[in-house]
Amino acid sequence: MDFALSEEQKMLEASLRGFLADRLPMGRRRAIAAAGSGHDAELWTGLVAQGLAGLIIPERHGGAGLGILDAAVAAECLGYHAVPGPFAASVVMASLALQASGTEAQQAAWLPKIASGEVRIAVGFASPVGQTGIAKVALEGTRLSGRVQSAIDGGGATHVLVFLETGQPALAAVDAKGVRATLLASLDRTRPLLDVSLEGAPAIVLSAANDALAARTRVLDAGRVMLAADTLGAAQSMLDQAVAFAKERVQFGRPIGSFQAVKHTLADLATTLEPCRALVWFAAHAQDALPDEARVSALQAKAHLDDVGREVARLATEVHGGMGFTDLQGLHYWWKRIDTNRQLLGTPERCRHEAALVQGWISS
Amino acid sequence: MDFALSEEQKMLEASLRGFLADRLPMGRRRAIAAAGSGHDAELWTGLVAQGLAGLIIPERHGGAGLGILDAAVAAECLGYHAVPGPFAASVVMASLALQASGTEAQQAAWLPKIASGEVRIAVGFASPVGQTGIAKVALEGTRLSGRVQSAIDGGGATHVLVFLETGQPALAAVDAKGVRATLLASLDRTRPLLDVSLEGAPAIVLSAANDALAARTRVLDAGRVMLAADTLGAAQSMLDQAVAFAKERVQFGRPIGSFQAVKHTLADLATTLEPCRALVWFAAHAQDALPDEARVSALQAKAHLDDVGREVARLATEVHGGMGFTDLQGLHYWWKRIDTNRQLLGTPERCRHEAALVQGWISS
Amino acid sequence: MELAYSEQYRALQGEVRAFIAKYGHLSPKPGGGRQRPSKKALDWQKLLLEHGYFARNIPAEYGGFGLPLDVLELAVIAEEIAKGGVYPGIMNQGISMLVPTLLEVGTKEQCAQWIERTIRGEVIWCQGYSEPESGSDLAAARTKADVVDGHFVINGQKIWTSSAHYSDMMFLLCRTEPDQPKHKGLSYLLVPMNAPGIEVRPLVTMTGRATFNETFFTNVRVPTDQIVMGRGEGWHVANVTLKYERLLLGDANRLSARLARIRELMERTNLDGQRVMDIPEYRDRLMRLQGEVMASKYHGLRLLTEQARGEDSGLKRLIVKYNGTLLGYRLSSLAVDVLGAAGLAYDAKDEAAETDEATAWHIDNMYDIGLMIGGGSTNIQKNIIAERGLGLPREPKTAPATRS
Amino acid sequence: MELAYSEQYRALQGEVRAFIAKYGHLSPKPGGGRQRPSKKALDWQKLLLEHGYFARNIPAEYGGFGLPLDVLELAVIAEEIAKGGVYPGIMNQGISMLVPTLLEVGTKEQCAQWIERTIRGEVIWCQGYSEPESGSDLAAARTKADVVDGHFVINGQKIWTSSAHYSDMMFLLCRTEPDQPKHKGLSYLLVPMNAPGIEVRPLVTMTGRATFNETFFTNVRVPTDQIVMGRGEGWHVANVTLKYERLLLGDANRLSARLARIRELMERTNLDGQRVMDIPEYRDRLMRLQGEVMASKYHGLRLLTEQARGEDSGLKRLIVKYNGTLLGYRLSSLAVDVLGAAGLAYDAKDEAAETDEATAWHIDNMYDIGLMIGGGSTNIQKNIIAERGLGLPREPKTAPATRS
Repeated sequence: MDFALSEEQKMLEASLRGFLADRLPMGRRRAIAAAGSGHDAELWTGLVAQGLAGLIIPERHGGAGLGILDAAVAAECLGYHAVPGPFAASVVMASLALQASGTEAQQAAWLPKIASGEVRIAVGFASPVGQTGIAKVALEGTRLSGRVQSAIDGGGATHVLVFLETGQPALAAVDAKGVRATLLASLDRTRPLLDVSLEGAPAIVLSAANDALAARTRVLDAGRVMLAADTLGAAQSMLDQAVAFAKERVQFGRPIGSFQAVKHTLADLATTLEPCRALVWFAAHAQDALPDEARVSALQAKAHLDDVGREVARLATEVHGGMGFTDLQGLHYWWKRIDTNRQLLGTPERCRHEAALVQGWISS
Repeated sequence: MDFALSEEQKMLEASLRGFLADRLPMGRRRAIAAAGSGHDAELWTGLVAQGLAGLIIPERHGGAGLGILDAAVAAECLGYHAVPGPFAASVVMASLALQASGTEAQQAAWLPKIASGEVRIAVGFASPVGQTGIAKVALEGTRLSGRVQSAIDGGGATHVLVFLETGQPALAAVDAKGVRATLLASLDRTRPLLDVSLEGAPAIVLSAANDALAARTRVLDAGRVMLAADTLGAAQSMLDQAVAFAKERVQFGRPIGSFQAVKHTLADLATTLEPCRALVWFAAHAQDALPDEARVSALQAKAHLDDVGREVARLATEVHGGMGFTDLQGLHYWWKRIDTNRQLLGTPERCRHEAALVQGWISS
Repeated sequence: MELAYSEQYRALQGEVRAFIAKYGHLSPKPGGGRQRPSKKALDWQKLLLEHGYFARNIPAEYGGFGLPLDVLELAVIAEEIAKGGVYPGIMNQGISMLVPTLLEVGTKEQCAQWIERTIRGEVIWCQGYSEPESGSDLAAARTKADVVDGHFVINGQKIWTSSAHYSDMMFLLCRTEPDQPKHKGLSYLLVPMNAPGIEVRPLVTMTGRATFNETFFTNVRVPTDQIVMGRGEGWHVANVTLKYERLLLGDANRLSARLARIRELMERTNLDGQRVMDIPEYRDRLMRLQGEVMASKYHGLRLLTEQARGEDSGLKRLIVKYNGTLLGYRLSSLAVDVLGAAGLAYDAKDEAAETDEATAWHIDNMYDIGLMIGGGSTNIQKNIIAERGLGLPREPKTAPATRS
Repeated sequence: MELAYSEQYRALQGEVRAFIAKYGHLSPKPGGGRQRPSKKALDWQKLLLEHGYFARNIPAEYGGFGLPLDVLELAVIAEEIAKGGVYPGIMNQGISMLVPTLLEVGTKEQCAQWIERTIRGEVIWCQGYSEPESGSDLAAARTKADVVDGHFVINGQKIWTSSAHYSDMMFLLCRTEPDQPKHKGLSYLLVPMNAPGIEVRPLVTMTGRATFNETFFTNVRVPTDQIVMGRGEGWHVANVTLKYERLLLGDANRLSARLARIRELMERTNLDGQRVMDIPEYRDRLMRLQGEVMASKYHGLRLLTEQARGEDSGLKRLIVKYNGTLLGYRLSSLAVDVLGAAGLAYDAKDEAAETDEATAWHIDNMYDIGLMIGGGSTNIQKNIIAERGLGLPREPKTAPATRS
C-alpha cells in the first residue's frame, strides 16, 4: 500500500515546475494571452523538450510511455502555472484515441508526430458529453460534414479529432479543404476553443477499436481527469497566492491574514481543496489500473473539482481585495481557467448524473 | 403602498409575546414537552383567551374574523416561543377547510367549537403533498378506511380531518369506533404527530366546495405559510439567543461576540434571515388578497424558510459551544421544531419543484 | 399591508406618464457607457429637473425642485421611468455622494458653487479615496498635501477613480496634517482635474476592460479654500460621503430582472438534447434563487415603507448591500453555467461587448465579485452588520497598536 | 501508487484472519453502549493483547506487544477486524489519551502503575478538562486544588466527563498555583473517582440522552504525588494529551459506510410515489456527498502512506477532523431529509433507541453538531489550520489583556 507519487512522478513535477517558474513569469503569460493564438512556439518547444507532448505515448512511438497519473501530475502543474497552450485534449485525449482506436499503421504515422510536438490536435465530440453547444457531425465515406462548436485545445491546432456518434474518432487537418476552423476569442485566453465547421472534409477514421463507444468513453473520462487536475492546480495556485497576499498585505496596522475572517476563509479553502488532490490521483490511477473504479472516479473528480475550484476562485479573489479585481495582479487567468474547465466535457451536474447511472443507482 | 404590519397586527403580536414570555418560561416548556401529550390545558386555555383558536374564524361563528397574515403573525410568535400545542393545522387549516368546503350548517356546527378551543383537529392528507410516509384513505359512503401516518397537530386532538384524493376533507372524531389515533413520540415533543388508522370510521365529508381540489390546495398552501412563519419565529429566537450568548459568554478574556469568526457567523445569519420576514408576510398576504401570487409565494416561503431555518439552527447552536448541545440550554426545542416543519407539507425540494410547475416553467 | 399606492401617488404616476408621453421621444437610450453626458442627455436632464423628476428634494436655490423628501414619490417616479423605458437622468458619484455631502457639511458658498452645475450634468466628479496601500483601511491614506503659499501641494496616488479620465473635478481625501494621529490628519479637498501635475492612467480589470483609472499627483496645486470643513476633518467628511453611498438601496428590481433573463435563457438553451429548464439540478438552483430574490424584493418594499414613515430601519438596512451583491453573484454564476461551453466565447474589448449575451453575463459575473470587494469589502460590511445591527462588541484594540 | 499491500502485510492479514477464524466466536458484539467492559470484553481484550492486535506498540514491560510503530500494520489489523465483524478492543479516553501521555511525560513508576491495567480494561478513566465557564478556553480552568498536609484538596466542577459514572480514575486539569499567570497555574492530577467528595450527575444533551456527566468536587483529597510532571506544568501535559486526541485519524470508512446506508435508504424510501433516489434534487445531494467522501477516503490513504514513511503531514493532517465532522453532519442531514415526515417519530430514551432507524439518524445528526463543537470548537480548529497549516500570523494580543 503506497498512496503517493513515485520518485519519478515527483521529479517530473519538480522539473516542470522549475521550467515553468523560470520561463513563464506573469509578463510572459500576459503577452501570450494577449496575442490570443493559444500557442507560443518558444514555450511549446520548451515543453516538448520537457517530454510533455509524448508523455503517454509508447516509447516505440517516440514517447515516454507513461500513464494517466503521470499526465495528471503534469496537468496539475500546467493549471498551477496557468500555462498557455494545449495539453488535455491535444496530447492526452488524442494520443489515447489513437492508441485505442488507431491501427498499428495509424499509430506509427501519428503518435511520433504528436510526441515531437509537430502535430497538435483539437478534440471535439459529435454526441452528448454534458456540455452545451452545437455538436453534430455526419460521416459519408471518409468525408465529414457538420459542426463542433467548442473543440478543446484550439491553440496552435494542426488537426481536429471529432468523435462521431458511433464513438469512432475521425481526424482531419485544419487546413484541409472543407474545414473551417475558427479560433474563438475565449474567456480563457490561454487555451482558446476552436469552432469547427466541416463540409465534406477529408478525414481519417480510426476504426480499430473493438468497442468504439467504450473506447470513446475511456478517452472522455481521461479528458475529464485532466481538466480536474488542471483545476486542482489552478485552485491551489490561487489559494497559495491568497495566503501569500494575506501574510504581506497590511491594513489597519496588521497583516490581513491575522484577521479571523481572512484566516478562516483560507482555512476553509485549504480544508476543501487539499483532499481533492488524493481524489484526482486516485481517479487518474484508476484510468490506468482499476477499470471498475475508472468511470465513477473520473466523473466525481471532474464534478467535485469544478465546484471546489469555483469556490476557491471566488474567495481567493476576495481575499485580494481590489487588487484581485485588477488585471495587474493577473489572478483572473486562473479564475477564467477554472471557469472554463467547469463547462467542458461534462458540467458538474451532468457528471454526477452520469455517475449515478454508471453505478446503477438509477436507470436511464 | 404600505408594506408593514397594521397597528392591530402589532398589538396582536405584542399581546401574544407578552403572554408567552410570562406563561412559558423554559421550565414550563420543558415540563409540557416531557409530559409528551403536546397539549397543556392551562396554556391552551390562556391561548384561547388570547383569541388564538378563533383567529381566522368569522365573527358570526365566534371568531375574530382575521386573515392569513394575522395568523402568520401569530405563528411566528408561537415559533419564537416554541409553544407546545396545536395551531397551524388545528386552527388555521381546519378552519379554512370548513369555511371553504363545509355547508353553512357544518360551519355553524364546528367553527364555534374550534374558536372556543373545545375542538382541536389534527390534519392529514391522503394524497401526495411532498412528504414521505403512508397516506392512503378510501371513502365508502360516509365511512373512512386507511391510514395517515403523520397527521399534524396531534397534541390534544379531539378530531382528525383527512383530505381525500378528491380533495374533499372528511372529519372524524379520534375516539370514534374504527379510529385508532396514536400520538407519536415525535422529534418535536412540543407538537407531536398523530398516526391515524381508520377502519370504517364514521366521518363527516365536507362537499360544499365548487372545486374541491382547488380548495384543498388553498388550505395546503395556508398550512405551508404557517409552517414557514413558525420556522421564521423559531430561527429568529435561535439567532437572538445566540447573539445574547455571544455578548455575555467570555472566553480568552473577551466576550466571544468580539471574535470576528463569531461576529461574521451571526452577521451572515441575520443577513439571510431578516428578508425572510418580508417573504412570509407577502406570502400570507397573498393568500388573502393576491390570488395570482398565492401559490408561488406559499411554496417559495416554505422552501426558503426550511433552508434558512436549518442553517440558522446549526450555526446558532455552534455559537453556543458545548452549552448548545446540552438540554440545559434548551436550544434544541427550536432546532427540532425547525427540522420538523421542514419535513411536513412539502419538503423544500418538492415545494420548489411544484413552484416551477405552477409557473408553467416545466410541464408535469 | 397594502401594496397599491394611495390616490396622491396615483396622481403623481399619472403626471409622470403624461410627461413621458409628451417628451419621451427626447430621451436618450437608458443605460450606456461611462462617458460624459451627451448634449441629448443634458437637455433631457434639464427637462427632468424642471419637472421635479430629478433632484426633487434639493433646494431650489441650488437648482433642485425644493420639495420635502417623500420616498414613495421617488419610488413612483423611478418605477414609471423604468416602465416607460426612458433615461432616468444622469447618475454619477458627484450627484449621489458629493452633493448630499455638501448639503450636509459644506458652506453655502460651496453649495452655490457646485450643486446646480453638478446635478445639471455640467460638472462631472470623480472620487479620490482608495490608494494601492489603503483599500479597506481608507483612513490610512498616504497621498499628502503640504501647504505652500496659500495652496495645497498634492503628491501621491489614488486608485479606482472610475470616471477620472473625463471628470472635471475630484473630491479627494488626503493627508494634510502628518503629525496628527491617523484619523485626524486628513482633509477633504476639491481638485480640478485639469490642474497641472495630474496624470490619469486607465486601470484594466479582470474583465479585460478599462472601466477604472489610477490617478497620479505630482505637485498639484489647489488654493487652500478648496476644502470641505476644516483641515484634519477629512475623515469626518469622507464618512458623511460614504454614508450616502451606503444609503443607496440594493436594487431588488435589478435582481428580479436578472432572474427573469436566466429563466428565459434556461428555456431556450439545450444541454445533451434537453432544455436546461428540464434538467432538475439546474432548475432547482433557479428556484432557490427565485425564493431569495422574492425575499429580497419584499424586504425592499418593507424598507421603503419604513423610510416613508421616517423610521430607523437599523439592521434591516445594513444587510441590503451584502445580501444583494452575493445574490447577484450567484445569479450570474447560474447564467454562466447555463450558457456552458457554448458561452465561453468572450470578447470584452470590443464596443459590442455588452450586446453579446455570453460576454455580458461573464462580465456581470466578474463585476459582481468586484462589487463584493468594492465600496467596503464584504468583511467590513459584516463587521458593520454585527456591531451596529446586532450590537456585538467591537474587536479589542491590538496591543502593539499603531496610534490612531 | 500501489493500492495493494506488500507481502509482509498480506502475511499479517492472513494471521489476523486465522485468529478471527479460531477465536472469533469469543468476541463480544462490536459497538455497544457506554458502560464498563463486560467479562466477555475483558477476556477478548486479553486475547487481542496476547496476539498483538491491541497495544501493539506499547512496551512489553507495560503490558503491550512491544513492536515498533508501523501504521500499515495497524491499518491491516483494523481492516481485518472490521471485515471479520469482531470487537476491535476497548476504546476509551484512558487508552487513547492518558496512556500515550504517560509514555511521553510520565515517570516510570506512573507508567508501571497505570498503563497495563488501563489497556487491559481494568482501570477506566475519564477526562476532567472542560468547565462550564471554560469550554474552548481550557486554560481558564477554575477548579482549584490547594495543598494541605501532603494532599491536594480539590474544589470545583468539570463538565463533559463522559464516562465519569463508571470510571475508576480521572485525569484532571486544575489550578494549583493561583498566583501564577493563567497558563502556568495548572497541574495535571490523577484522581480516584471513589474519593469522598466527588459527585457525578448525568448531563442530558439535546438528543434527550444522558451520555455525559457533570462532576462536582468538594474537598476531594489526593496525595500530592498523584501528579503528572510538576506543579504548574499541567497546561503542558494537557497539550500532550490533546495532541493524541487530534492525532486520531478522521475515519473515512465510517463516512463511506454512512453514505452506503443513505444510498440504500434512498432506494427504498418513497416520496410522492417515487423512489427518493429517482428525485434528482435529492440524488444530486447524494452524488455531491459521494464525491466528497471519496476525496476524504483517498486523502486518508495518502496520510496513512505518509505516516508509514514517517513524514510530517502538516496541513494535510490538521484538516482531517474539521473536514470529517462537517461531512458527517451533511450526510446525516441528508438522511434526515430522506426519512422526511415518516422519520419524525423519535424516542431516544428507550434502550432500543439505536435500533430504530429514524431515531438513530436523528441522534447522529445532533451528535454531529456536538462533534463540531466538542474537542476544540470549529473556530479553534480553523485557527490551527490557518496558523500551523498555512503559516498565517496569529491574532495580535488584545490591549487590555488579561495577564497570561
